[in-house]
Amino acid sequence: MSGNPYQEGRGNRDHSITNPKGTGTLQPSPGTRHPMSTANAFLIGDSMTAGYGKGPDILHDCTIAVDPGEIAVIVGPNGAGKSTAMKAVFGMLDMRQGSVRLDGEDITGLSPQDRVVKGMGFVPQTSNIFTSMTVQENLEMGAFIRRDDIRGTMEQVFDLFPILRDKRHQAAGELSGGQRQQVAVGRALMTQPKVLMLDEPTAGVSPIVMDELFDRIIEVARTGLPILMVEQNAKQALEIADTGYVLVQGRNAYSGTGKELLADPEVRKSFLGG
Amino acid sequence: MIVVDDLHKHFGGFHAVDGASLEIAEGTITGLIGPNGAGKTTLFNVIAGVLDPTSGRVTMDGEDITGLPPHTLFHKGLLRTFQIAHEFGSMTCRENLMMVPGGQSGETLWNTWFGRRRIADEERALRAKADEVMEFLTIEQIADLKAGQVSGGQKKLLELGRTMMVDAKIVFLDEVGAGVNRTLLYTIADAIKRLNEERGYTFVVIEHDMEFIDRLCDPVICMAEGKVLAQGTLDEIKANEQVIEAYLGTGLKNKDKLEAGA
Amino acid sequence: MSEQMKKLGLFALVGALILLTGYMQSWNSALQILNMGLISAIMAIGVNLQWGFAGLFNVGVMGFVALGGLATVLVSMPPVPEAWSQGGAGVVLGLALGAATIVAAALVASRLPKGATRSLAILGVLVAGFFLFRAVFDPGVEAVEAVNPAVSGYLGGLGLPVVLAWPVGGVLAAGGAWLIGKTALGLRSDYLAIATLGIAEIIIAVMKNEDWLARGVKNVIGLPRPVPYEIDLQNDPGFVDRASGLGIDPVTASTLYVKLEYALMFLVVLVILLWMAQMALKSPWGRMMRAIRDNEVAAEAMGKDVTRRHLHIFVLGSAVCGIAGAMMTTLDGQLTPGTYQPLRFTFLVWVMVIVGGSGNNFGAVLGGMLIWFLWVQVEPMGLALMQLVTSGMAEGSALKSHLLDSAAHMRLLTMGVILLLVLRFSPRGLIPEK
Amino acid sequence: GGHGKEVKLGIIMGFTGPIESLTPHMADGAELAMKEVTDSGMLLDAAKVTPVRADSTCIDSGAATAAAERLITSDGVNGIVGADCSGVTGAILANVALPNGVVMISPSATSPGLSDAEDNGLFFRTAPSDARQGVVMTDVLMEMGIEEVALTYTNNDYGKGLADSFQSAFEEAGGTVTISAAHEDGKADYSAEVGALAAAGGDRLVIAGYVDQGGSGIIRASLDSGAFDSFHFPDGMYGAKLEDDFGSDIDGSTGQVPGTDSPGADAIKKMGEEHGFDGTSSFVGESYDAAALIMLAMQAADSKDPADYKDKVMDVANEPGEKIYPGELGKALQILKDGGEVDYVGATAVELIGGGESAGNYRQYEIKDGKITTVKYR
Amino acid sequence: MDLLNAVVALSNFVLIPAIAYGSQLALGALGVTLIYGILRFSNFAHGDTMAFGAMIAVLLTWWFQAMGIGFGPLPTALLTLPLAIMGCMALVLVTDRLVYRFYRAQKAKPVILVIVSMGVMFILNGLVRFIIGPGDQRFADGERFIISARDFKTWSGLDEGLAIKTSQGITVVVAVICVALLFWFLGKTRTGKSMRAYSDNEDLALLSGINPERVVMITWLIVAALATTAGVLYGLDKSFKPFVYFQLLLPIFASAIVGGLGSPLGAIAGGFVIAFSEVTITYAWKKVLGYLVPESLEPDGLVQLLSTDYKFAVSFVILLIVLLFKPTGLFRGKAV
Ligand SMILES: Nc1ncnc2c1ncn2[C@@H]1O[C@H](COP(=O)(O)OP(=O)(O)OP(=O)(O)O)[C@@H](O)[C@H]1O
Ligand SMILES: Nc1ncnc2c1ncn2[C@@H]1O[C@H](COP(=O)(O)OP(=O)(O)OP(=O)(O)O)[C@@H](O)[C@H]1O
Ligand SMILES: [Mg+2]
Ligand SMILES: [Mg+2]
Repeated sequence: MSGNPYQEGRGNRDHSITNPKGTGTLQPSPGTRHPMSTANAFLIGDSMTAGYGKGPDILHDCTIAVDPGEIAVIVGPNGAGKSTAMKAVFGMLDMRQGSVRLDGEDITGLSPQDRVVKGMGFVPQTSNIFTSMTVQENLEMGAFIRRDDIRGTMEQVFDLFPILRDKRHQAAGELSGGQRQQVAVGRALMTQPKVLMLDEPTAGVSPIVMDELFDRIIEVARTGLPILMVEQNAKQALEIADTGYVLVQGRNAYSGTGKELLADPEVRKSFLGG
Repeated sequence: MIVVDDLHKHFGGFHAVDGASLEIAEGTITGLIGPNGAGKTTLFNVIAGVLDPTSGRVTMDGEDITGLPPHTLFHKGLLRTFQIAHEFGSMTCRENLMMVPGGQSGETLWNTWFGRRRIADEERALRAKADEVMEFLTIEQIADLKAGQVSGGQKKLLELGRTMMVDAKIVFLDEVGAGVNRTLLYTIADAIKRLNEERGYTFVVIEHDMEFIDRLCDPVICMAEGKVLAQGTLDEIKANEQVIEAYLGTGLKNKDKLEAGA
Repeated sequence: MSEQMKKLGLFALVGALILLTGYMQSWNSALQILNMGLISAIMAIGVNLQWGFAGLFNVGVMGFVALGGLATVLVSMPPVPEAWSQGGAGVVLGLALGAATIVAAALVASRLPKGATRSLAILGVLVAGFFLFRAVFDPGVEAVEAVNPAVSGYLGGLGLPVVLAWPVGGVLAAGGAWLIGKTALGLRSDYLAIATLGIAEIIIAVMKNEDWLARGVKNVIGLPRPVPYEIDLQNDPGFVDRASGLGIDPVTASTLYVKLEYALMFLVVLVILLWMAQMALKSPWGRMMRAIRDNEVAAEAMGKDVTRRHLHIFVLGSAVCGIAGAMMTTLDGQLTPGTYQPLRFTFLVWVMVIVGGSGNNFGAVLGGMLIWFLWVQVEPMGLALMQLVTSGMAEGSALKSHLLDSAAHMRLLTMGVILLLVLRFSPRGLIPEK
Repeated sequence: GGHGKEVKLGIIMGFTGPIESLTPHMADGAELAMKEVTDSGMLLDAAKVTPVRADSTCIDSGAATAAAERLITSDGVNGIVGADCSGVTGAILANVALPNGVVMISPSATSPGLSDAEDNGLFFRTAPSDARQGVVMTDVLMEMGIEEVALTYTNNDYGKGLADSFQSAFEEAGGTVTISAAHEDGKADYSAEVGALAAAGGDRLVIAGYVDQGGSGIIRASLDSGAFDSFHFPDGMYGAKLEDDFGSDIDGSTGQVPGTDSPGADAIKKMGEEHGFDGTSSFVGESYDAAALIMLAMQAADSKDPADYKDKVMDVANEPGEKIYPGELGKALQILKDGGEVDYVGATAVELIGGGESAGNYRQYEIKDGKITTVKYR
Repeated sequence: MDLLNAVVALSNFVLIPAIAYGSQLALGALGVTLIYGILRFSNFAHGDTMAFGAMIAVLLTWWFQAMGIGFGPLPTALLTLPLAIMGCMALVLVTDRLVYRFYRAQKAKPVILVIVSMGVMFILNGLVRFIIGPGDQRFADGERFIISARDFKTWSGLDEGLAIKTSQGITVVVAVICVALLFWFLGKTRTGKSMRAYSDNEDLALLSGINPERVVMITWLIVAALATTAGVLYGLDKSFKPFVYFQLLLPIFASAIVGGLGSPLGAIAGGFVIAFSEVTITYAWKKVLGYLVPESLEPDGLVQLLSTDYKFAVSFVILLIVLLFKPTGLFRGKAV
């Protein structure tokens, strides 16, 4: 087992990893069907092989990339390694092979904090808010590395998620599941990142909020901010995606534009619920 | 079978559930939808005995069950899953399932010392049952992993699996779908349907995925701001102006930008 | 397989350490350490039941150990008839009144509807009961305590064989734990910890100040023993013959013999308790307890009555500590309430559990034995270290004498260093839970 | 018989734990006696006396027993000075000293219960019995015309025993004890105790505690709040700290310590100064005396075997014979060697009565101008 | 007049000592609560950290006194406080580097950290005694009283005296300042907020660009400052003795718990609850009543609810009662 003796019961409670055998019955296909150009990718995790601690490899030669102003979406069965890939790109676990490049610069060796400073923003899948702090303080913490006036950005976030304006002085831990998700995305936006990474931002949000979130994501992306996200609401996500990746057992199974993947019958059947 | 009568739950000055009244008929799969923060989970928690209501009454088959603790409700056949998965992290997934059935003779200390044969027999049966459930949910390969170390979606499945270990009467599912792969989710939907038809479970399902609701639920109840906003078949609900405004929305506004960018 | 080897290896190591003590120091010392080590192991099992199995943070171990000790006096000392005739009735009646008051208050609480009236009524019952209790109880106590205060001044015990005190100690501690559990088990983590710590202090305060019960701080010495006295053995020609037959001088033989008998008795108790704990852990009961420890909310939703189960295990674990407490007082041959200090009787036991490996019964036993060994042996180690350090210094230098004078404090220092080293290299304990 | 070149004496005291601030001085006192004897070269065949220290922790019977076990069965000591606190003393006596037949002389265990402990003639105490002191105290106070006192005691067998015996003696003599309140040593704050004592009132506050422990805290808090400004101190409260810390603030306070109008106490004080420890700290004299008694008894029995010398302890401690004070151990050894008799007086006017306890002669003192001044002996 | 006497007697023996003692406990509890709140474990070494800080102050005070440096009517120890704090900071940073950091990196369970802190406690225990010995050390100098009982009597003409010690005055003032500063720091400053964020969710703090090691370091620095201040103030009021500092740990923890772990306001409230319950419940009301009621009704007994033997037990009973009604303390503390 990869069990870290020190780790039980504390820290990031997102243990949503370590399933050596994978979930689905699909066999990973070797490589991608469509040759992809990552030459001008803004952020790229290139042929990553990674795992937790001393445990087995969870990602196998996996590549994900996002171009400037575009939305890239990762889909795949539960336990495929989507969250792991995101964490690997953000430098939160050991990379055994491969590299991460941001805007042409190799950042493989940087710590997560340094990546934040370099302009990367990340919303993890779970425990993604400060539960004991108020909504407003959560947003302020998002802007921790900024030294300039943050009020404008905060107004923008409140405009995007009006409910947060009403609950700005409430402890974030008392919010409902969907409200928390909004706080989490808001927090990441506060950083004014150069690239935004979202791990299942719409899990548990109502359709109207989901639409709004996607709307906003499109808007944000069109301002030039590349967005890399993991989604289980795959149909909607792929609809807005410029690029889509299907991960299976830590490998790139399919990639292509969102439209292409949506049109692919096999992908539809196996991952999008038909 | 479950009747909720003018239920209120206040957190400080905030009215999370504000006079909800609803009825869940035996043998149905009732969908519960509503905007984030509408009070759905809170309502579940009050019915399931996790929270005490500020006022109001809940009855089950005519019996007042208001404020009964969860473990008592479990033995009356009322089960629930959690919106945020509550697995037993240091136990294997199989153990997570095997611990569920109540009244195991091995749960009495005396028997652990002096009734070992009986326990062994029971355990064998439990194990078979657990394996069957895991196979059904296509998670048999994680049987011997610690539940704390499986992926988010797998934890959700495990939650559902637990309700299948006993003969429940009514099961409350709080967003089983969030974070679960869609293909798998629809398999789950089929499972729920089968449990409903073959074993006669009643289900109450909170979910934001309309396709899922569509496959399963009739009737559908929509809550907003702690009250019941509308009730009926999904089509009726979908046509309801208020529901559209508060919950469903009208789709993406930025479609045009999408085209522009591509 | 290798796990098993490691376990065996560690136990062998502790065994070797004790044997080494026998060779290097004396067999008496070795057996003495073994005996207290066995008792410590039992205490550790008790705490492990609560923490390792159920996640209950009980820092009131001291209180239950002390209750066990109290049982030894109450069971084995001869009764003091004069005290009974002077004030026994008053004391008993007073206690009965006190209990009645609490029951009455509880009744009022359950009968009357919530509100100001109820609070007032409860308060009234309690206050009236308190004064009534004091009025009856105090004179009784005074009379009892006046009976030859220098050597008696208490009601005495039942005069039964002292081994009976072990189960009784368990029962007494269990009773205390039940009361405490009923009130305090709703608390979480460190809040429960401090609550239990406080309750333990209260138990000790009562034992120190209620002289009629067990002489308070004046101590009860000369408790009966379950084994023969060394002096008697030394005066027994048969024993002396046998000893000299073995080539051991009678004094050593008698002291070793007595310690061996104790060791045997303790070992039997330990093995029984270990077996019971082990069987429980590996059964559905253990699985249920682990589930409760992992996630109470979910366990509750899965039909497990968490409150009741918590109470059970709290009572059980405390009872085990009580048994160990009674055994220890028996070994000491006296009850000295002043010696019950949290550092020694609570925190040290916790160190044993954590170093041994919480959640694992064998770990607890190993931790108990090992830490006790160190607790005793770091003293000479520290001293030796100091002598080594100062050996190069000029005779009579101020620094040297200061250092030598401080040598005793090397004990805690060494203990601390060892503790940190063990946790550093094996943070889940020496024998971790699987 | 059995003369060796080396005599080993165990010193078992609570070097860690609640009375850790007293024990280093006590041990120094005992070791000083041993050094004196070694230097004199008179004991047995010019034996060297080696002290072996062990930690009784004062509170942990288990650890104390283990330490004593090691002293006797591993280090092979010929006698034990100690232990300090009554609880561990009883445990060591019953579980180690008695079975192994080793003499123990405790400088500070005062519990009356120990008098009746089964000891096979092996256990002695140089600290006086509490019962005796209660009577002496009553006399002192009554003579000054003080008939109403408040009483506080350290909550252990010493404090409680002394308080009990004093209270009964005092009330028998017609006095009133307005309150008898316990205080725990080593606690953070004594305002509650002082508040209660002040409310009860009294002409004087009797503190049956230790000067290095809670006793000082009580004095400090009483003075600060103006609750009491004169006190009466039993033996545990005697020490240079009274002068150093409180000085003339407590002028008019009285007390008694074991002592005769002998130079013993002064002698130990001076010797302490020379050797870098506080000879007036609690139980230092008693410790010196305990060690001295063991060695003198050995000399008298001409053996270091406890079985031989245990019967001689009473002889050397009591009349008849030449009086011996601290610093005169060499002389005493010589007398004994020559077949003479000694009456060891030592630092604390040792007089052992039945059961091997100190009989207790007392020196009554008063604080005048911040100095401890002797009033008389009784 | 009698009423005044009663009030003065009550103030002198109950209010003033309890307020001073309460402030001392509160300062100690603040340190404990901060570590619990941010580093998430109960630090058993806190009492000994206090002892260590105070020890440096004692040594420095002696040195200053020997050099003839004084602080007017105020105790010299106050002058040495900044230096002592720095010494103590060095100590805790070294401990953190050598001991705690490893476990933090491994994300160890809180209970392991608790036991580790016990190891540190043992070591500090030995270290302090090694350096300064186990004995009682007095280092208070300067003016002892703001007003002494005797002066008060002559000034007011009352039968009862009222004494306020300099150390008591300083303690209360310093406690108020410390709490105010801490509040402002945690609630308003960027660093303070980042500390709260870290305590809430370490990994997310990391994602926000907060440097965890910096947060930990600042926490330790504040704790060292609080511990030293508390230790010195306590020592000035009573006296310095290592064992007593260890014993102080229990009431300090009780205070932090009553108030709610992790809540600075709670630590203050808890300190006072514990101090007042210790002093009032065992107070003998005889004297006060003697002034208040007519002579004929004057009580014979002490009018004491419980004897002082039980004062410690009483404060724990209060603690239990508080916890039964508010399971996470008065100010809704955290629970790991
Ligand atoms: N902290 C951890 N330690 C060890 N293994 C882990 C850890 N977290 C996750 N894993 C393993 O990594 C594998 C991939 O998990 P990951 O969370 O990346 O899946 P996912 O694709 O995000 O799934 P989901 O859609 O369910 O969130 C899982 O099989 C899981 O068992
Ligand atoms: N413990 C609490 N204290 C204060 N407010 C709370 C608490 N729990 C929930 N609330 C509030 O009650 C409201 C209803 O929450 P609930 O979790 O029931 O929503 P929901 O309908 O389940 O939403 P979602 O679909 O997002 O899960 C929310 O606005 C939330 O802020
Ligand atoms: Mg994931
Ligand atoms: Mg919800």
